[in-house]
This record gives sequence, C-alpha cells and structure tokens, in this order.
Amino acid sequence: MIANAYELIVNILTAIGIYEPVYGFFQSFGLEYLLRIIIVVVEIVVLLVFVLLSVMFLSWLERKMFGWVQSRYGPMVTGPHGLFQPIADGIKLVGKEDIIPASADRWIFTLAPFIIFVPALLVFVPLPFGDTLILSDLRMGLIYIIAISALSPVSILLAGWASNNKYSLMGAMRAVAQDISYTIPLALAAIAVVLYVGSLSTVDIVRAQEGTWFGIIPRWFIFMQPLAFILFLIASIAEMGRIPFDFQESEQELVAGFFTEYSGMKFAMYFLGEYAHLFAVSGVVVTIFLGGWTGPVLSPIPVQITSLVYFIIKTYAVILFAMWLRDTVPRVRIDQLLNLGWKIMIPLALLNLLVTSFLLTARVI
Amino acid sequence: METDELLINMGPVHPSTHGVLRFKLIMDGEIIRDCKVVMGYLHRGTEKLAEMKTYLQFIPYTDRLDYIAAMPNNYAYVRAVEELAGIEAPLRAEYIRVLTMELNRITNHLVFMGSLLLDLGASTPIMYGFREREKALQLYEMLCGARMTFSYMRVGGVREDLPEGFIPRLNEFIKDMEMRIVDYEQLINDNEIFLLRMKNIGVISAEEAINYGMTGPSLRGSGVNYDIRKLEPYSIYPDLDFKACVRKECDSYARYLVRIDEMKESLHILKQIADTIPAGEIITTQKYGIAPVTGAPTSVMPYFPRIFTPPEGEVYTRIEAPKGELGFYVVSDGTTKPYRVKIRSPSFCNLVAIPKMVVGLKIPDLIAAFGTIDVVLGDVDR
Amino acid sequence: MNAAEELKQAMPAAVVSTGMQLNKPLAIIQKEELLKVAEKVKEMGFDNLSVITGIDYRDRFEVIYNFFSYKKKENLVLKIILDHEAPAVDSLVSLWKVADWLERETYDLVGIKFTGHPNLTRILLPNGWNGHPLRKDYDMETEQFVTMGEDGEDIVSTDGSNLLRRK
Amino acid sequence: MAWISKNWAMTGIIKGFIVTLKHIFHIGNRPIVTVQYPYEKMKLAPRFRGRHSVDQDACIGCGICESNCPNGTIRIVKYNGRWFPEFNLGMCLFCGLCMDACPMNAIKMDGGYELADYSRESLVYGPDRILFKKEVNK
Repeated sequence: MIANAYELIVNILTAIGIYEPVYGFFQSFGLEYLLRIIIVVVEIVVLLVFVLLSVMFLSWLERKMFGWVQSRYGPMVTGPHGLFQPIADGIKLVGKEDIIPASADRWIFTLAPFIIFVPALLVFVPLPFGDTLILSDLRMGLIYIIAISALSPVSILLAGWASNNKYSLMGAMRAVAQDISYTIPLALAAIAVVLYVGSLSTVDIVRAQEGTWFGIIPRWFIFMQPLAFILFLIASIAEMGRIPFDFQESEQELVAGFFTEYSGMKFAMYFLGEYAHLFAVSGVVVTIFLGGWTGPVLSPIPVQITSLVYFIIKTYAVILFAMWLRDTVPRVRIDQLLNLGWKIMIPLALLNLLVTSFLLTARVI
Repeated sequence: METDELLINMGPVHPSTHGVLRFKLIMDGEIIRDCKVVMGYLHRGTEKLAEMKTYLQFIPYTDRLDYIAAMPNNYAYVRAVEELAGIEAPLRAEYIRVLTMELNRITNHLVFMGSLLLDLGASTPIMYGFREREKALQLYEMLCGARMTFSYMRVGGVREDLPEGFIPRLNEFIKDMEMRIVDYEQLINDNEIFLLRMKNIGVISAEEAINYGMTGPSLRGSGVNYDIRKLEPYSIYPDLDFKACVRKECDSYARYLVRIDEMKESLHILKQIADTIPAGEIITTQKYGIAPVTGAPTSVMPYFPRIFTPPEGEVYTRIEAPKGELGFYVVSDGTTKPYRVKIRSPSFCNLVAIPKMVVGLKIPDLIAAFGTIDVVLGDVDR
Repeated sequence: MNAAEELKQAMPAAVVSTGMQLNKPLAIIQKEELLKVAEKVKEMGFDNLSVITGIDYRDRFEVIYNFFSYKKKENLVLKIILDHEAPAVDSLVSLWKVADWLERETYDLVGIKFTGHPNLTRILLPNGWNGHPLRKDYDMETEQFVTMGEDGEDIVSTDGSNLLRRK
Repeated sequence: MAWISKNWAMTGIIKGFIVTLKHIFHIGNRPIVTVQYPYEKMKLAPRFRGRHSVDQDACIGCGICESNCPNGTIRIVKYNGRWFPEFNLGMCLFCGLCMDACPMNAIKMDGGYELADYSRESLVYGPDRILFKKEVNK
C-alpha cells in the first residue's frame, strides 16, 4: 500500500530498476539518508514549481476573468493571449526600487512578506493532489491546515505595524479581527465532516467520499453537509481575503491596507502569497467537500494521473467561483462582516455540528 | 483601557476621493468622530480667468469645471450671457442643446454609478458604465469633435449642426441603453451586499438637506420634489414630457436610485427630441443681423461675432446640471470682457453636508455617502 | 406684489430700495440689518440660499444673496453695499448651513469679512496666501508657491528658487 | 439580523451572477467592446479636434487666431519669408476657437491625438510641422 509521494517515487524507481543500484551506491558510502533527502528535496522542488506556475497562471486567469466579465479582452499582448503577462509583471516588480520607509521597522518590514509566503506553502504539505500524490499524510492534517492558515494574520499584523502607516495599521487590525472570527466557523464546519469520517487525515477524508449513491450521485460531503459546505466556503473566502471580504487591503478605503508601503520584490511576495493561498484554500475545500481526487477510474491510465486531473479540475472550479464572485459583488463593511461571522455563522456551524453528532450517535447516517 | 484618537488624512491622493479632495478625519478606531473637508488642490482661478477673457473665450474654460458633464456648464454660462444680452437661440439650437445636455446627464450618471460601485469594491459596473459612456462620447465626437471638453455652445446657438447620421446613431444608443439599464439594475440594485452598504447610510432629512444647500439628485433623494427643469423651466423643457425623480428614503440608496431613474427619464427625453427635432437655424441672427456664412469651405463653422459686448447689467441663471443646481452670476460692465463671473457649482455646495452625514459612521460609510453625493473636484475647486 | 416689495413693507427701515434683476425681485438692504432681514426672508419661506456672490467695484463691495423658495417657487435677490476699506457683514451660518462654505469662499477670494462666522478661514487657497484674487487690485505679477510643511500644513512663499522645477 | 432572515436566499447576488455570466459567454448582444489600442485604432469622427494643421496657401498670417485664442497658445512667427501661426500644444485647450475665427478657413484640427512628448519645447509646433499644402484636383 503506497501512502505518499515519497513511497510512490521509490516504487517507480524500483519498477524501472534503478532504485536498488542507486541505493547500493549510497549505501557503500554509508549515506542512505542522503538519498532520502534528495528524494524529498525533489518532491519539494516539484511542488514549489507547481505552486509557482499555478500562481502565475492564476494571476493571468484572474485578469482574463475580469476581462471576460467586463466586456474586455484582458491581457493580450505578452505571449499568446497574454499568457506570459505574469512573467513580465514579475520582471517588472523585481526591477522596481525596493523602498523602505524611513520610520519603518526595517527588520520586521523585510521579514513580514516572507512570513506570509511560508504558511501559504506549508498548507500544501498534507494536501492530497491525487491518489498517493501527497507530501505527507499527516494524521492531524486538517487541524494542521487550519492552524497554518491562521498564521497569515501574524504576517499581516507585522507588516501593518512595521510600515508605521495609519492605513497599514488599520488594515492589519482588520485582518486580525476578521481572521479570528472566521477561523472558528471554518474549523467548526470542518469538524462536522471529521465527526463523520472519524479521522483528521486528509487522505481518510477523501477516501470516505469514494463511491456513489444510487450509482449517480457521488458520495461527496457537499451533499451530506450542504450547510457546512456553505459556511466553509464563505469562511475560506474570508480567510483568503478576497472581495467581498478583502478588508486587509480594501483598496478604496485603506489605499492598499497592510501593504501600502511595500514595493518591488516584497510586493511581489504578497502577490504570490495571495494566489498561493487562494489555490491552497480551494484545494482544501475540494478535499473536504468535493471529493478530493475521487472520480471515475479510467483503467488503462494510472490512477495517479486521473486523480490529479480530477483534483485540479475541481480546484479550478472553486477558484473560478471565487473569481466570479469577486467580479460580481461589492465589499461588505468590516462590522457587518464580523456580525455575519459571530452572530450567524458560528451559531449555524454549532447547530450543524449538533445535528450531525446527534444523527451520528443515533446511527442514522 | 486608555485609548487615543487617530487623525487620518484621507487624501489628497486617495483612491476614492474622486480626485484631490482631502478629508481630515478624527478617528476613534474605525468610527469617525470628526470630519473636516480640505479642498483647493485643483483650484485654477476660473473666476479670475473669466475677467480676463472675452465672453466667447471663456466658454472653453467652463468645460473644465465639471469635466464629467461639460455640456451643462457650457449651457449655463451661455444662457447667463444670453439673458444678459437679451438674445434668444433658435428653436433647433435649443433642441440640440437639450439633446446634448440630457445625453451628458446619462454619461454623468453612468460615471457616478461606476465610480460609486468601484468605491464599494465592485469593479465590474464601472466597466459597464464606461462601455456605454464610450458610445455617448462617440456621439459627441461626431457632433462637436471633442469627447469631454466640448466648448460646443455659443452665445445665441450652438457651434455646429447635427452631422449626417447622428439621429439614427442616437436612436441606436437609446435602444442599447435601455437594455443595459436593465442589466445594471439586475447586477446592482438588489445585491444584498450593496443594500447593506447603502441603506440607512448618510441619512439627511429634507429640511437639513435644504439647509445644507444640497441640490439636484442628492436633494431629490431626500424627498424634496425639486427640479429646476420643472420649477423654472428653461429652454424647451416645458414642451417635453418627463418627471422629476424623487425618493423619500433620504439615504445613500435613495440617492443612487434617483440617478438610475434619471437616466431612464433622460432616455425618454432623448427619444422625444430625436422624433421631434425641427429644422432651422442653429445660431441666432436676431441681434447682429448677420446670417451664418453658408457654403464656406468648411460649412460647419457658423459665423459669430468675435467681439461681443452685452449691455451693462448682472444676472444669475441656474440650470439643473446632472449634479445639481449650476448657476452663473455674470456681471457685465459693457465691455468685451465680463466684469465678474461667479460660479455656483453643485459639487461644492453638495459637499457641505458630508461632515454632517458621516460623523459617527465608519470610513467605508464615508466613502459610500461621498460617492452618492457625486462630486467632481474640478467643479468643487474651480 | 413680489417678494422684495413684501420685504420692504415688513421692514421698511432695513430695505433701501427694491427693483428687479431681470426677472428676479431684488432688494438692496442695509448691511447692519442683514441678519434680521435674513430671518424674515427665511420666515417668508425662502429656504434655499442658492449662492453668495461678492463683487469688487473698486469704490465699493457688493454682496449678493440669491434665495429660492421651494414652497412658493419664487426667487429673491438681496444685495448689500459695503464700503471698500474694511468690508464686513454679518454671517448667515446660523440660518443656513450652506452659508458656511459660501461665506468662506467669498472671504477667501474677495476678502469680505463675515462677522460671527465660526471658522472664517481660507477654503480654496492655502492659508497664508497673500491677497484676495478676485479683487480688482490683486497683484498678479508676484508668483506665490505652496509647499507642504512638516506637519502637513501648507506654507506659502514668494520665493520659488528652492522648488524642484524643470526650467 | 432580521435582515438576514429576510434575504437568506441572496437572490440579488444570484441575479448579479447571471448578468456577469451572460457577459462571460457573450449571451445576447454583450460582446467584447475594447480594442487593442496601439495595434488597432478606432476611427475618428471627421470633426475630431486634434492637432492643428495650417493650409500654407490659404493662411495670410493675419493673427486673428492669435487674438482669439483664450490661452495664448498661438504665436505668429516668420517662416520662409511669410507669417504663420505657431502652436504651443502644451497650453492648447483644443477648443477650436482659432479654427472658427480664421477668416480664410486655413486652420484645421485633424492632426491626430498622439501628442505626448518628452520635453515642453517639442510641444511647440512651429510652421515646419503644421503646414500642409492642399491638393488641387485638376
């Protein structure tokens, strides 16, 4: 039984017959662990490249989507249909002057953009991209994801405080208030699923969604827990900080919120972090509620490939929905958002949890 | 716990102050405790400039007051001078004037709608608004050669006659616009988030609104049935069928709805004009006894006197500009240049009420209320 | 009988003369009585103060108030004549809030003082500007430069040599 | 919170979704309207007021345009032994008063709109850049 990507690589190498000689080669120096490190590093590099490419593609897609909605073309000039626009942007941002305000706290100001990018990447660790395509199937994967994504306000608070700008500070305060009030319904909605599955492991959650009812309806938790899905989706959009809940930036109110003072490469880091977070959170939504990688098995093709394709299709569906939402609605006000979080979403999530646990205890489902 | 008040300078360079306006806000956390408006960053001394230009030369400067809707500025000034000199424009010229002004009302409200929604965070409506505005601007380009700063009106008439194919394109625009307004209403009007942001925000009662000098759609949103086109009809408005759009809710949402309704009314007016526009002269010959030069190499240029001296006197005329009551107080001393021109700009006077509206609310509410006042800084600072 | 004559009947001492300004009734009034007249005008139903205009006639200043009544749909023009040396007149802020900014603007550009105004400072021009531009004797030769000081307030100077200006 | 119990279905937002969806798929006369500007230009109206050009045969250098210009844009300069206007487009309002005032109809304003430049001096369009010769159809 293959559990994660590491074992998958080892299996593939064994199958084509090079694992044993290479292992023997390293063993002759007494450096077996070096081979393991190399394999893990390769995994991480593949993941990083994948995430960065996705981020670039997402920023292109976002603009294209804006264009389509607004009777425009969107980027068209750089490459076919402007596909290389993110690269051009990246080059432009790297070439920009890196400004640190005179009264800013230089060390924290420089540190903050990196702190936001790291959690966005760490979320990918227990995220199953496909059958066995997972870096590490943590036993408390779901809690890990929620905990890590709750780290991003730390960076925002640091950035807002270090910038020594009133708008940045207000943006940071808003981000923290928003995150506190939305992590709770997020976790509560997810726990309803965990109760049913009986495990925090993301792989177990996906496996529990395999199969269908009556041969047609897939056994995804969206059908079993629709309320939890809606709550989770709203909370995760709020977590991502996108319109209608983008208070950390809220361009028209706080100029650019916490990254008002940032420029050049550091600005690019926030940009990357934002889209990496978008991809990660959408992946989590897919994993928990939309069946993860599950889908019809097409036998001649390896299950790893089909499952990866299914996962990416579902993830992009969620991302496109988030973009579509962003194109359609205005922003709510910060106190209205907090009202929604505390007064509606948390009670509803608790109610959902209560009903679920009641039904589970009574063995109805 | 000890707290401190925070002073925030919102502007002069800020995404949602529609230009270079500055709000000095005393904040208690997110709540506005005091709001002072600082302006003048775009002050160009238009009134002083007027004293140094001839009556004709000042017309291009009026374009730059409210550059989103420049045609009513042209008209208000020209009408003041006409009243001063006792000139009447021919009927066709008046029809063309009202046509252009109502078209400008639509473009102004499209920009209003777009920028308001952009301020609230929705970036799509402004693109839709500008898409339709572009069509209107092409009509203007066809008519007078400029897209925003027209300088189209002349004392006693208009500069050029309608070009060939203008009315069919106008009809096309009207038809297109009617469909688009339905889109806007579906996209925006019932949007729950939009309602949350607009309802009961920036409330100002009818009495207060009058006392604070608000005019135009902002006042009609407070339930005052007031429209200069109805009360003191000028030009051909008495012959046209339209109604003043009034809402009673007194909040930002009412002010927004009034403008959407006004767009429909303006379309209605445009339709009537497109059907009934009479033939005839486009610039008066009554005063000077000089016929327009016809058959000149470029026959689009009617003759007008280069030196024009109205009799001594002073006059205050006002019209219903898209943003409110636009008045010109023109004093003539019998020379070729006006002695004094005072511009009563609607944006300036509507802005007086902003501190009253927003104290106790939050920054997002300030932006919503300010957006529904519909201010152009060229008009505020002059 | 138009509104100006009505006003004259009610307050004969305050109204100097009545007439018509094109189609609008005009009343020239004593400057000392302005506040009382304005109260009376407001009682008469003129609830909208449309505009305040200040005019420099070299030998005198004139301040012109345009009123409109939403109820009666009538116009009324009040005119006050001030001497040229120290033009000052009562403020109408207590009656119309819009007078606040209109008076500040008139003060700023024409230089007429409104006594009793709560915050009579410049509004369109920065604080410290020399002269009132809409006066006929305004010095247009001297260039004035505005910079921002340390505390964010405007600083006006006639010396532009240290400004970053591309020649 | 009474509000949310009334609007829990969010029908307004769903209506908005439908409108944006129609635009994405261009349903019902909602096409893409923008043009790829530097590569593709929109047609200007015949009356468009852009950069000036002066008919070198018609212009008599009378200076009426100079005195009519509200902004002091025009200066009459000597060029090839004759007097012609010179336009400082950095100051021009593009109001068209010079065109209207010209007694010989020599001034046209059809010279386009891409007038951005690197220095103020290069915005002064002397007769060498604005004169044109009317083609006579024989």
